[in-house]
Parts: sequence; C-alpha cells; structure tokens
Amino acid sequence: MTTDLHLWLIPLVPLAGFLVNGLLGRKAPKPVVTAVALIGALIPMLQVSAIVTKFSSLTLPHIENLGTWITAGSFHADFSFQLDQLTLVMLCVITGVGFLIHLYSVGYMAEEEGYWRFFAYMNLFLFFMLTLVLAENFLLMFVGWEGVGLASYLLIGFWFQRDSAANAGKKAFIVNRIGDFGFLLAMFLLIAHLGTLSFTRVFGQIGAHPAWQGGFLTAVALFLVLGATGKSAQIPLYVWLPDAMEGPTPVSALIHAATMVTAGVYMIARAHVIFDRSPFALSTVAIIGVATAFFAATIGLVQTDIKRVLAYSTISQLGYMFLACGVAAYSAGIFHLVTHAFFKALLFLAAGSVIHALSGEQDMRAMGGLRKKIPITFWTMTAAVLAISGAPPLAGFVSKDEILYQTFLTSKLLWSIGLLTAGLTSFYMFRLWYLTFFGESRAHTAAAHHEEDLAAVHARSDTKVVLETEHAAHPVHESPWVMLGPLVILAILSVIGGFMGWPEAFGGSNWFSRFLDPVVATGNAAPAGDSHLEFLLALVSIAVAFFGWLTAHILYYAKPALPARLATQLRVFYSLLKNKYWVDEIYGVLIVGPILFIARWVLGVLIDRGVIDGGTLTAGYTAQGFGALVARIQSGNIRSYAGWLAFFAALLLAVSYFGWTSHFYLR
Amino acid sequence: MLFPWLQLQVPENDVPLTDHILTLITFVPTAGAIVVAFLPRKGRAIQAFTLLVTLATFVLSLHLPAHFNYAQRGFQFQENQPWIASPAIRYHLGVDGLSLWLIVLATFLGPIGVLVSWRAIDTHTKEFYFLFLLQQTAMIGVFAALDLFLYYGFWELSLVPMAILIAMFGPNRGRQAAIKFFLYTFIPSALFLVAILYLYAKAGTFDFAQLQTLLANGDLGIAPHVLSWLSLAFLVAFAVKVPVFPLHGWLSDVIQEAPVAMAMVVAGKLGLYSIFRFNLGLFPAQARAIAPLMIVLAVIGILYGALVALAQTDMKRLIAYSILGNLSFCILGIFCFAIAGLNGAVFQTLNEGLTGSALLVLVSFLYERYRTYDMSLYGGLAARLPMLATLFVVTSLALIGLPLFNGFVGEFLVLSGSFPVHPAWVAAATTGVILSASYMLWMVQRIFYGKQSSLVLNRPAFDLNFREHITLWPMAILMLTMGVLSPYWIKGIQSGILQFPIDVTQTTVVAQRHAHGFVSTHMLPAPTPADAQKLMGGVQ
Amino acid sequence: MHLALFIIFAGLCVAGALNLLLQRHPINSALSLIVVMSSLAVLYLLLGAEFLAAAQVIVYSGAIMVLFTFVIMLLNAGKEERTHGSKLAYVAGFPGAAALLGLLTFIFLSHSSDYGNARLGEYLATTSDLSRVLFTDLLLPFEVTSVLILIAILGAVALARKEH
Amino acid sequence: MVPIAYYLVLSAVLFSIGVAAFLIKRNIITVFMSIELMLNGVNLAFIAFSRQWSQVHHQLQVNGQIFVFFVMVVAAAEAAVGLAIIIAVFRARNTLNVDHVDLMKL
Amino acid sequence: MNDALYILPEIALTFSGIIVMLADATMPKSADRKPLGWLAALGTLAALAASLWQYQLPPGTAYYGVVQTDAFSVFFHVLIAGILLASVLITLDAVTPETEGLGELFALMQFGAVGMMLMSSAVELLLVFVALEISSISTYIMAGYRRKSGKSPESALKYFLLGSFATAFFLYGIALIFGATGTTRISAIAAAVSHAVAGNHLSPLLTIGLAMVIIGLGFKVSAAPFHVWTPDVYEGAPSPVVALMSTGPKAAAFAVLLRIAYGALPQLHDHWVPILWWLAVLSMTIGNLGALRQRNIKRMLAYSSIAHAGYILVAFTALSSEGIAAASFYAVSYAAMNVGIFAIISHTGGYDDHITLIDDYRGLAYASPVLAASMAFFLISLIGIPFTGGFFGKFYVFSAALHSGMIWLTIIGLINSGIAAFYYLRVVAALYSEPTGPAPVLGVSRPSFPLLLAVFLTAAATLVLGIVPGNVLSAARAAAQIYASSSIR
Repeated sequence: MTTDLHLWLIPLVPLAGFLVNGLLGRKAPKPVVTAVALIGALIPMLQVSAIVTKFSSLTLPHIENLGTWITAGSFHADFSFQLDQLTLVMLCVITGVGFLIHLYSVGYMAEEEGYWRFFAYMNLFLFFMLTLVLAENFLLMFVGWEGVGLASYLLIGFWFQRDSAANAGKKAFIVNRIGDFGFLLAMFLLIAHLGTLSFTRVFGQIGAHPAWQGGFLTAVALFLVLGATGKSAQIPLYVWLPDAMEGPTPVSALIHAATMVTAGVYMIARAHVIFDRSPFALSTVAIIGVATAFFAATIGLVQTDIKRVLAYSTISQLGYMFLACGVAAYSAGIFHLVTHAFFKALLFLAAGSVIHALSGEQDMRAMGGLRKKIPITFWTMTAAVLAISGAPPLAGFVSKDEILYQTFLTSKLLWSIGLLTAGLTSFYMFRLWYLTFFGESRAHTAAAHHEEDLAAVHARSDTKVVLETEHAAHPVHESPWVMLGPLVILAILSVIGGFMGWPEAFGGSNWFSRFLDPVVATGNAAPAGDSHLEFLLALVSIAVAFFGWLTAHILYYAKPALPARLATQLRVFYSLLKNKYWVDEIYGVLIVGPILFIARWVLGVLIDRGVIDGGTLTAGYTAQGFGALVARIQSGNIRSYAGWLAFFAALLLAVSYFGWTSHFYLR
Repeated sequence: MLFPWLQLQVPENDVPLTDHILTLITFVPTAGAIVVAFLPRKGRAIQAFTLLVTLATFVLSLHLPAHFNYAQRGFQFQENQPWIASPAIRYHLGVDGLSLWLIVLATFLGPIGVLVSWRAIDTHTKEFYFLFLLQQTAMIGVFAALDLFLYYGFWELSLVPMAILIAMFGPNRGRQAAIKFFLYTFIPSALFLVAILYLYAKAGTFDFAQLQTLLANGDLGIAPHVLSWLSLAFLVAFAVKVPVFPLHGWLSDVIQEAPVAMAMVVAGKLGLYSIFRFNLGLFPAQARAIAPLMIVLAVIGILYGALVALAQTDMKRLIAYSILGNLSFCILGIFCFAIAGLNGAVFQTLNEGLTGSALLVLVSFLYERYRTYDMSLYGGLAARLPMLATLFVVTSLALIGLPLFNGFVGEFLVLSGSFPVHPAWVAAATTGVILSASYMLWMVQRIFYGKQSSLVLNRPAFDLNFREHITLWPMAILMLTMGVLSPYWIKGIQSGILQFPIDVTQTTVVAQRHAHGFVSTHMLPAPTPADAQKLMGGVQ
Repeated sequence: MHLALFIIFAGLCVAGALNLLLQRHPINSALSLIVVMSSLAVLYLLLGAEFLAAAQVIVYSGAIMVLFTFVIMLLNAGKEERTHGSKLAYVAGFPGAAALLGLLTFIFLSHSSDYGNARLGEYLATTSDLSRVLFTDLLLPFEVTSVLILIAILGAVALARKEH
Repeated sequence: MVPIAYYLVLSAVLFSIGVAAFLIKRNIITVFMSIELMLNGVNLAFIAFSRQWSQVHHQLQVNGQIFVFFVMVVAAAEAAVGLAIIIAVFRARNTLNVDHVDLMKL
Repeated sequence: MNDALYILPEIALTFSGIIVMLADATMPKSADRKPLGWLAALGTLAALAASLWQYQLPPGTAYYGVVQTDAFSVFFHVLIAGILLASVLITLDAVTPETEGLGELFALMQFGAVGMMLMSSAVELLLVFVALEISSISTYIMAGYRRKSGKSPESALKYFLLGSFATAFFLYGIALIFGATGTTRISAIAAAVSHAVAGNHLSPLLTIGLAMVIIGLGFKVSAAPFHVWTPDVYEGAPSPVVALMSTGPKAAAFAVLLRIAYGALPQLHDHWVPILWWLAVLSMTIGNLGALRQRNIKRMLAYSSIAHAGYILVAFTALSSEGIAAASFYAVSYAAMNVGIFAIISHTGGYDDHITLIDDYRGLAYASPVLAASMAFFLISLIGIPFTGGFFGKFYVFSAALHSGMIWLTIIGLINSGIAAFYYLRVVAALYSEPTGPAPVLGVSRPSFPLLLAVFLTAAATLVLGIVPGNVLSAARAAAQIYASSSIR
C-alpha cells in the first residue's frame, strides 16, 4: 500500500523558511525571524515523528516521485524521495538535533546584527541535509551533498568581515569540491555502465549480477570514498574542518559535528551494495578510517583552543565510523553516527556556552575553575565527556565498542589502533574537562604568558566578543535557558542513547542494528562472534578509557606543572602535534603553490601573453613589413616608375611570347 | 507529477503570425534601429524606445516555444521565398529545437543589454543603440537563417556593430581590441566563404536542407580530402568565434574593452550553434574525424581557462577566461557525440549566455559605483551592498555549477554524456569544477568579504536601484528555473539534437559491455582517419 | 636603290634618336628629333604613304616640334644636370628596354618571310585613297577627334592660364 | 627591294630608344620628346604593316596609314596639353628636372 | 540619322559640354560659376536618360560598324553617366566661387565621359584609341587642376608622362595585332584569329600584341605591376576629380579589356588567362599590403583601388559569361562605394585637401555624425561586409572564379580581403574615437545639398546592390550574354 507521506514537505519547509528570512529577514523584526526559523526546523521534526508513529505500517522502501529533473536520451534523474530505516534514522538525528540547535542559537546569536542571515542559512542547511538523506538517486543526493557544502561555506564565513573566516569558508568549499569531483566521477561511471543513478535500479542491477566483483564497482566505490573523505573530513581531505571552527559555535555543533560531516558515512552505508562487491574499497575505507581516527586524536592531545580540540575529536570519531563501514559493520557505523551526534553536538553547545560565559574566550589556557560558576554547563559537559570517552553505559561506550568488536572480528591490527585511539580520546577529553572546569581561573595569567597566542586566539574568536573584550569583559555568567535546555536534552540522550543498541553481550538485543538490517545487512554475514569475546573486549576498552582518564587526571589535575615539562622534554613530538604535522603547510607547498605558479606565470604570462598574443602581433607586424616593402616601390620618381613599367612590360612580352605563362599559375 | 504543466503541448496549426513570426523577430530590431536614427539625441527617448523594441522582440520570440511542435522533427515556422534568382539565393528562415532557445536567449538579453547600458553609455547614444539593435538582428538572423548565403550575411554582419562599438566605447585600448577582434574573426570567415562558394559551385544551391541531403548522399562527388578541408574551413571560422583554446587571443581584450551589452553576446552561442548546425549537420563524418583533436583542445581550454582566471586581478579578464572555460565544456559535449553530451552542450551554451552576462552586468554595476575593475582595490563590500553581494554570490554559484542551478545541469549532462566516450579526458575536464569554484569564490571573497578597503570606505554606498533590480532578477530567477525544470528546455533541445547522425544512446551501448570494467577505447566515435589520430597523440 | 635609301635614312633615324638620347641640351634633342621625323617621312614615302609623309613633315616636324622648341625657349630650359634620382631606371628599366628591343627584333627577323618585301612605287596611297576610307568607314572617329582637340584646347587654356 | 621586316626592326629600334630616352633624360621636355619618338616608332610599324597587308591582299590597304594619321592628331593634342602641364609644373615648382618632381612618394 | 541614336548619350554629353563651355565664356568674369555645375548635371541626366533609353534600341552597330550599342555598352554607358553625375555634384560641393576654370572643369568632365562611353561601345580599335585618349587627356588635365598646390601639377605630370608611355605600348600592341590580322575591327580580328587557329598558323605578333595591349590597359585600370602611378596621382589630384578618375576611366578600360579579351581574342584565352591571373594576384596582394602602412587616406584608397582592380581581374579569369557579368557588376558596386567615400573625403578635406591624414579624421563623428556614419558605411562596403554592394560584388566575382575552378585564386583573394579589413577598419575606428586636441576635423562645414545628394545616391546604390541586386545582376548578365557565342562557357 502506498500512503502518501508528502516527504517533499520535509525539506521544502526549511527551504521556505530560508526564502522568507533570506528575502525579507533584513527588514523583519527579530521575533518574526526567530519564529520563521524555528517553524522551519520544527515542522520537519513533527512530520518525522509522525512518520515514526506509522512507520511500522509502511512498505519499505517508500518512494515518492515528483517528476523528472534532468533527462537526456535514455538517461533521466528524478526528484524522487525515498524513505527506509536508514533514512528514518538520519531524519530523526537531523531534525531532532537540528531543532535543538536552532533553539540554542536563538540565545547564542541573540546580539548578532546578522541574526536573520544566520537563521536563513541554518534553514537552508536543513533543506539540503534533508534532501541528501531523502534522495532516491545519487544525483539528488548530490544536490544535498553540494548544498550542505554551500550552507557550511556561508555559515563558516558568517563573519565575513574577518579574512580568517572568509578563508576558512572558501577552504571548506574547495576541499569539499575535491571530494565532489570524486562523487561526480563515480556517478559518471555508474551512468556509463548501468545507465541510471536511481538507488533501486543501481543496487537492483548489481544485485542481479552476482558475477560483478571489483572491476568498475571498485572504481565507483573508490571515487565515492574520495567524495566521502571530503565531506566527512577524513585523510587526506580533513584539513578544512579545524578551520571551519571559524563559524559560530552552533554551526560547528550542527554542521561540523552532528550532521553534515556524517554524510560521508551515510553515503557509504547507503551504497554498501557497491562496497560489498569490492573488498579492496572496503579495506581502503577501514584503513582511512582508523588512520584518521588515530592521527586526529594525536593532534587533539595538545590543542589549546577548546573548539579545535573538539574539531579534531570529531574527525577522529568520524574515523571510527569509517572504520565501522570499512569492516562492513554499517549498522555499527550508523549507530556511532547517532550517538556521536548526541554527545558531540552537546560538547560543542556546551563549549559554546563556556565561550559565551567567558565572553568569547576560546583558549583553554585562559579558562579553568568554571565548575562552580556555570554548573549546568559543567554537568552536561561532563555527561558528554564521559559518553565520548566510552564510560559505560553511556551512548559512546556502546556504539564505540560495537565498532571495536566488529573490527576485532575482521582485523586485530585495526582493532588495536582503534583501541589506542579510544585511550587517546578519553585522555584529551578529560584534559579539556579539567582545563576548563577545574583548578583556578587562569584568565589574567594566561593573558600575561601567551600574549601572541592570545592575539591569535582573539583574532579568531567571535567578533561580537572582540568588540566586548575591548571594553571590560562581562563577569562569568551562566547562559540563558533557551541555550541550556538543548544542553540538558542532549545530555540525557547521550546518557541513555546507548540502550538503542545495547549489545547481546550485556543482555541487550542490539535493537538498532536489527532495525537497520533490512537496509544495510551485507550479503556475507559477519562471523557470528560469541558474547564472551565481546564482553572481554568491552572490559579492555573500558580499562583503556580509564587509563586515559587517569593520565589526564594526573597531568592536568594532580600535577598541573607536569605537562609543561613533558612538552619541553618531548619537544619534537610536541611541536609536531602542536603544528598538526604541518599538513596544511605541506599541502600549500606541494599543491597550491605550484598550481598558482603555473597559472600565473607559465599559462598567464608565458602562454597567453607570450605565445598567443605574441603570435597575433608577429603576424600583424609581418604584414606591415610587407606593406613597407611594397611602399618602397613608390619612390615618387617618374623615371623609376617608367623603369618599373618597362621592366615588367619586357617580362610580360617575353613570358607571353615564349608561352611560359601557362606553367606559372595554380589553377 | 509536481509540474504537470511541464508536459503542456500546444498542437496548433493555424496560430496567428506563425507564418511570418521569424521575419518579425529578426527585423523588428532593424526597424527600431532605423527609427532610432531619427530620434532626438537629448533625453532618454532613445533608451526608452530601444528598450521597448527589445522587449517587443522578446515577447514575439516567446511565440516560438509556445507554439513549437516538440514532437515533430526538422524545421518549423519556415519562410522560404526566392531572393536572388542567380546565384540561387533564397530568403529561407526556420527554427528547430537547436535554435529555438538560442533565439529566445538572444532576444532575452536584448532588454537586459539596454538596461545595463542605460547609464553606462552617455555619449553617442544614437550610434550605440542603432548598432545595438542591428547586432540583435544579426544574431537572431544567424540562428534563423537556413540559406547558407543568408546565414553568412548575418554572420558577418554580426561583426560590424560589435567592432565599431568596441572601438567607440573601449575605455583605453578600444581601437586595438576592436581591430584584433575583427581580424581574428574576419580572416577565418574569408576561408569559410571560400568553402561556401565551393559548395555552391558543386551543388548549385545555398539551401541548408538541400545541401544536407546532397552531402549525405554523396551526390556532389567531392573528394574526401576536399570535404575535410571544407569542414575545416567551417570549423575554424566557428572555433574562433566561440572561442576554442588556441584561438581565444581576442577574447580577454574584447571582454575588457567592449561595452557590457556587447561583451555579453560576443562569445559563445553564435559559434557553437554554427558548429552544431553545419559541422555536425553537413559534415558529420569529418566532424568525427576531427573530434579527438577538438576534445583535447576542449579539455585544455577548460583547465587553461580556469587556471588563467585564477591568476587575474581584473574582474573582466577573469570573467573572460572563465567564459573560455565554460565554453570549452560545450565543445567537449559536442565532439563526444553522445546524446546527453550534445544536449548538455546546447544547454550549457544557454547557461553561458545567461550566467556570463549576469556576471558581466554585476561587475559593470560595481564599475559604475567604484570606477574600477581591479579586484585588489575592493573588499568588504558585502557589508555595504548586501543585495548586490547576494546576487553576485548567486550568479557565481550558478557559474560554478551548483546543483539546482542551470550550470550544473549543463556540466553534468556534458560530462556524464561524454564520459563513456573518453573517460580519461572527461575525468581531466571534471577537475575544472574544482578550479572554477576556486577562482569564483576567490573573486567573491576579494570583492565582498574581508575588511572594507579604502576605496569602498571613501565612496558612498548605494545598493541596487530599481533599474538594476529589474536587470538582475530575471536572470537570477531564470538560472534557478533552468536548474530545476531543465526538462522544459531539454525537450526542445533534444528534438533538435536527434536530427544528427549520432549513435543515439551511448549509455546503453556501454551497458552491454559493463562486464569488462572500464569503458575501453573502441567506444571512440566512429572511424577516425589516421591524420586525426596522429593529432590526438595519446588520448586512447 | 631602295635599300640604299632605306639604309641611309634608317641610319639617320637611329643616329638622330641616339643623339636625342645623348644630347644634354633640350634644344639639341629637339633638333635631333626633327631629324628623326623628317627622315621617317622619307621612309614613309618609300613605303608608298605619300600623304602621311607630307603630314609627318607638316604636323610633326612642323607644328609639334615648333611647339616644343617654343616651350623650351619660353621656359629657357638650360642643360639638364645629371641628377641621380633613380636607380631603378638603370637596374630595371634598361634591361627592360634592351629586352624589348631584342625580343621584337628577334620576332620580326625570325618571321621576316611572312611580311614580304617592299618594292618601290607599288601600292601608292594617294590622299584620295585615304580620304575615301576616312570619310566613310572611319567617319565617327574622325568626328570624335574634334572633341579631343576641343579638350586639348580647353586644357591648355585652363592649365597654362596665368594665375591671378 | 627591302624586306618589310627591316622597317619593323627599325620601328622596334626607335621605340626602344624612346623607352631608353624616357628613362635617361632628366629634362621633362626631353622626356616628353622621347614619348614622341616612341609614337613615331609605332607609326612606322603601322605603315609597314599596312604595306604588308596591301601585298597580301594584292590591293591597297590604308587602314594602317589612317591609324597613323589619327596618331598624329592625338600626338598634336597631347603635345598641347602636355606642354601646358609642363608649364604648370614649372610655374609651381620652378624646375624642369623630373628627379625634382617627386614630392609624393611611398 | 538613325545612327545617331546609337551614340545618343555621347552626343548629349558633348552638347551639354559645349553649352557649359560657351556659357562659361559668355558669363561675366566675376559671376558665380556654380550654376554651370547644375547645367552639367542636367546634361548628364539627359545622357543618363538617353543611355537607359538605349536599352530598347535593337542592339547593333552604327557608323559603318565602328560603334556597337548593345546590352554591354549600354550597361557601361549608364554606369559612366551615373559616376559623372555624382562627380559633378561632388565638385559642386567642393569648389568655391573663386575656384578658377570652373566652367572648363565641368566641360572637361563631360567630354572625358564622352570618351569613356565611346570606349565601352567602340568595336573599332582606332575609335577605342581615340576615345581612350579623350578620356585620358581630360583626366590628365583635371588631375593638374589645383595649380596653387605643388602636388596637383606633379600628379598631372606623372599621370600624363606615364600615361602616354603606357599608351605607346597600347598603340604598339594594336599595331602588332593589326600586323597579324590586317584589321582593327573587333569582329574581323576574332574571325581572322579563329581562322588562323583553325589553320594552325598563329602569328607570334598576336600574342605579344595582346601582351602589349594588356600592358596599356593594365596601366589604365592600375593593375599591378603597372599600378605605380596610382597613389601619387590620387594624392595630388583634387578629390572630386579622383572620385571620377578612380572609377570612370577604369570602368571604361575594363570594358575595353573585356571587348578585346572576350570579343576579339577569346581563342587566345590560354595566353591571356594566365597573364590576368598573375595581374589579379599581384594587384590584390600589392594593393592591400601597400595600403596597410598608408597614413594619407587618399593614398590608402589609391592602393585599395589597385586591390579592387585585382578583384575585378579575378572575374576575367573565370572565362565564363558569369565572370563577365561579375566583373561588370563589381565595377558598378565599386564605383558606387568609391565615389561615395571620395564625396565625403572631398567635403572633409576640401578642394585644397587640408585634411588628408587618417589621424586627422579622428572624431569626425563628433563634428558631423552623418558624414561619419556614411563614410563608415562605405568603408564597411569596401571591406566587403554582407548586405552591401562591396560584399555582393566580391561574392559574385569569387563564386564565378570558383565555378571555373580557380580555387587558389579564390583563397588568395579572400585572404586578401581579410587583410584589407585592417586598414579600412582603422579608419572606421578613427572616425569614432575622441578627437585629439584642436582637431581641424571639428571645423568641418555642414555638407551642402549637392553633396548630400551625391552621398545619398551612392549610399543607396551600395545598399541596393547589397540587398536587392536583382536588376543590376540581370543587366550585367545580359551584358555578358553578348559574348555567349565567343566566350568559352
């Protein structure tokens, strides 16, 4: 039976919100803007929840076609939306977290003059993100894919007067474009070989030909991975995400933690049929994932900007999700996606609240001792920290262990790295926790010590605050409830979210993965592991997480002097991590520099000016030269003219008399 | 169906003025020009009148898509009267899916051109608008003419107003630019004329349809090598006008010097349409032979244009090179002979005409405010001119092919269509999307973001006025509409494409051979003679 | 007899022509031109063209040359100084002239048999013979020459008139 | 009896000397004279040819001779005009040397 | 008496010339001579009417077969009458009341035209010669008419000396042809030649005679390499006169060349086609290249006229009645645009040529939009842009050449026209760019009525020839038909 769910409303409402705010918002009073924006976020959520209620009664996948978008020859792509378990999960996350963050922003952005713009962009983002997950074909998915990129470009560059922000936005967009390049090629390959981009048809055809292994499917998969690494900030294309922290904190929470960056994971899960046919592609994904997870975590160890720590942690967590997909544990990946959405959004929002409290201070070295001053923020943050660092039974613990367990079944090596990363994670998270909330407030001293750093930090921190720090900073203050509310809700989710997929090992039913199985169940079922092993591994990872906490406790609570000394002793590593392995610099030297050089000098000057314009000029001058030669005849002297005439007369006579003429012309 | 009206089909046979609609569309501007010649120079009478005329032309041209029979192949709205007895020249106009939207585009850009010149042109208004209208006629004529002589007439005629206007209004190097442009296009056209005359000498007719059949049946008894020379003569003349990579020497100078209304129409559609109509229509085999070379040039052009644009500091030059890049996409689409690619090529031609013009209009508005095209002097404008900034960003997004904008549809069709034919080259071309994003966003940032430059601070900021709004919004809206409702355009275009002898559905061809992984080189367009192969080098 | 006369007067002709070439004073050139013309008149006579022989003497060596000498006197042109305005005249012109001479001579002599020989006293063209043709077949050209002469007069007046 | 070819050769000689003279002489009047010389050469050719054709047709042919008559008329006219022009030039430039009459060149 | 009808236009012109002359003589010294111009124009109109009237005359010869009035000669009669009319009007605009010898000037123009007309209708080489001399001598005189300036007499002298020099060759050529055929009647020559060809005893005199005739006529039409006189003479002569002599005598000389080549010596085509081929190539190339560097507009147009002579010669090589028609048509369109542009030059530069440099024309559009626009139009036609006579002429010429397989000639020619675009365009660009400093061009007077009339007529002609050339084409084709028997195709 086909009940019309009007799926198209889900993305189109936020779009309407965007149009209204975008076109009229500048003039409109603030409350109106707020109302429009919140409605734009709320209605989709309500509709999704409505769908959830009658979900069981649906025939899945449920597809709604709105007509053709692009067609040529035999190929055509439609505006067609599809709803299945995977989509539903994503919808819940996006609309839910999305709405909360909208709510939060009302408070956070209250004093912005670009208020209307901000919310317009946010709604625009929702529109594209929802399109992305609702799409029934790769092309429509690509619409969302590029669209969220656009939204994040606009939001990162929200404070466009700041070059750093503008640069970050541009960087994000261009790096994402590199990924999109991969996505495009993947689509071209699919069209070339299957003649369609519709999920049902593509996966159907592949399913129908068990013979297809590797071959062009590998190529497709690898190009898709390239796309995913771009969007989900994986090696080698992760470089844009840390800079993206230039954007307002809610943006970081929504786009760069909860939703957009997970699009890559979603896409891989969605296209798992293709990946399943290409072990090579899968292992690539796994390796990229684990490498990114570890690599980002290490960088996270020494960052001092609170948002950057979270940024690297996001990258690292995304790595986990990739790892999961790489070992074909898609449901685990998605599960982690969900939980991560909860606690990472929470972390960002809480961090935002902290920054808000400190009037825009983002440097942890200038924080400390906030436990008492902003208790609610503190407690919610605590929940998030525990969740991410894998303390049972919080959400992060469950999802991460699921991933590690599945990895273990596939490859011990990957597992061990993943485990190590888990330790690092809990370490840097608690480091953040301690530095922020415990000890004495270091605001003034930090200012004294790290002048230049602070300058840098301030250059980065939000303008509204820069303005304020010029006159005396506010006293530290807790955020308004419109901001705290979302914190609390997310905190609760981070705590209990895990029970959705509570593993059998602990007497759960792993409902979540079973729920997703219709979509992502791989043909080759994973080796059914015994629950003891899973239990054992869980204990190990708990231990590791605990150890991570312990180190953090010692270094940043018990012996606050120690880190500095360590830093001096392991100077090499320290600066290596501190400077993020100089990856940006290396890219700059190896790729950007040469391209610009070639563009300006080789092509711009040498070829265009030199060869092409030069060629034209030479041609002109040659003609003129001949002209001068001809004019030379014109000496103005009658006798010369007569001589000229006589000469050619004689020549003509001779020629015509001896009948040479006929040989001397081309006919 | 969300857009049922998309399927609307008007099967009317006896619609008023269907018989002479093309003559009307073509020569209303000329009539207007003659009137303009007698209007007083004082006041805005000339502008207003020209605007009226161009609008009228546009409205008339809408008659075509409205009453076009999309089901039917071949030419419609034909007019075919004898003009000169001998040489046998006929006044033969006609429209098919190929030229349908190009004509509408040309007429659409008419009012835009007037509006954008409204203040920018304050001296010699009479000359300007006279020639402007003449140019309109020439362009429309090129698209509508079906008699080779008539076509050539309009083709050459389109040079003159352009050249004169560049010479008259070029701010600093106008004369050189004008002469450069003229010679660049005129000398190849001379050889083109030789080819036309040769055909006439052989066939005794200039009529496109007749020539097509004669050539197709090989009734003219022209030696193969002669045929390829003829097609080359055609192709070079068109390629210069497009322009195709090594022949683009005139483009940047002209875009820089020409008044915006002219710069908008100087490149692209005329040449590309002609390649379609004649190289594919008359010399399909030769076109296939040269295809490998053209594809290489196209790919080079895409990357070259994007990279050089990356290095520009002058807005207009940057736009010029981006135009070069975008047009190369069309060339790529044409010479891969895939149905989707061809559709995309035409669609992309429309896009370029639209988006490129919008961009030029925008920078000209900036120029009217700040009297410079040098990006390094701008900065932080978004804070002062939000509307202009918004529209600028929208246009840029359309140009870099963001989905739901027209640019994406074109690029996607071209690339996806061409991919099976030349995977490697098309992949290379696809990197163009990265580069185009880079230079456009960089331009946006340098003009609108960051600190407000002294130039910006010292000038009073006034955002778009009414005239500028009505100039820009139609284009912006059209960009979106074409991006979302592309089938409405494609169905016309495709009906024009299908007339060409192409192996229609490339993709299904591939579908049969998916078994062995990547598409292999015997996907290349039908037999390509050795010489072309050599030119190609390592493509396969 | 005929040949002797021919040789004498042909020689005179050529000598006069060369003298015209070599003399540096216009007057001398003019006089030598008169010699050429008069001796040509004799040759015409030898070819039986009585009327033209007379006309030659009257019109050419008479009227025209008088006009020349008159102008020379009027403008009292002196010896011409040997300026070197033109190399082309020597490097291109002379070879040209020489080639012309060579070529024509070659052609005439190589086909001399075609032209036959002229015997004295044959085919005498009397004035009446000429005038008969002149006023029938060639009436129109004859009339038209009046226009020519009219132009000549007009032109001479217009150009040589004293400026005021 | 004399071969008519001789007359023709003589005409060629005169004509060529005329050409040569045109090339050498600096004095405009003399240059003009050399043109007259050329014309005379042509006249001789005409008469010779008309004689030849008289012999071919065995009856008098006067067309050639009449042509010469016209040439004389034309020459007279030319002389009048030419000398007038020369006078004008002399008045304007005060020289009779062709080499000095080269104001306009290139 | 009936014979007179066959030379009616000539008679008309002669009489109006004489009337002008006498009127001039009778008028008081101080009187304004301009009315004489109108008188001349009237006479010219009469001649024009007469020529048009001649179309309904049964084609045939008159005066013992000396003149032949047929579609061909009438075509050129009309053309020449038109040119003369325009030139007279231009002169009326250029001259001032105190211009001396005005009466003679108008009379000379008309007498000259008589010569030109006779050239086109003469079928007797003697008459051709006399007519040629009439037109030449009158042009010599008119070239020297601006006696105050040093240049004008010089140009007259150059034209006169070199002209007579070339005429001598032409005459020798006739002599040789006469020697070879024993006659000077076109038809008789043709008969004799075909007889000789049949009997395969073709006299060498014929070939070199032909060559010499080509030299003489080549000089008159200023075809390279016999073009040397052209730039200097055009520069020195008064502009109104140049308007006449750059078109009228040329057209007539081309007519003569057509008569001799196609009428008298079609049998020798494999001799003269190659020669004309080379002349065409050289003329086009030298003309266009030479013009590239010119700074004086009259010199530039002189070179361009050389090039255009080349284009016309291209049509000769087509060796078909289509070619003849093309040549005739081109002559018309060239006359239209060239007279037109010289009309503007003579007004802008004045009778005394105080504005001659191309740079001096900068900003003419500011001084007089009408003049600038029409000048631009004529230049565009000279470039050969469609919908102008210039284009259609070129198109027709080259299509004729190509039709008889002259592929290389066509390529060379059209590339040449591409190069030519450069120097014409430079002038157009100059017209419309800002004048620099106190430009004399800004002081240009308002064009008088006769000039506007002349410009209008020529412009209209140029446009009509470009858009609806039908009538002229059929006239040209009819003119070509008379050689249908002789010509090869």
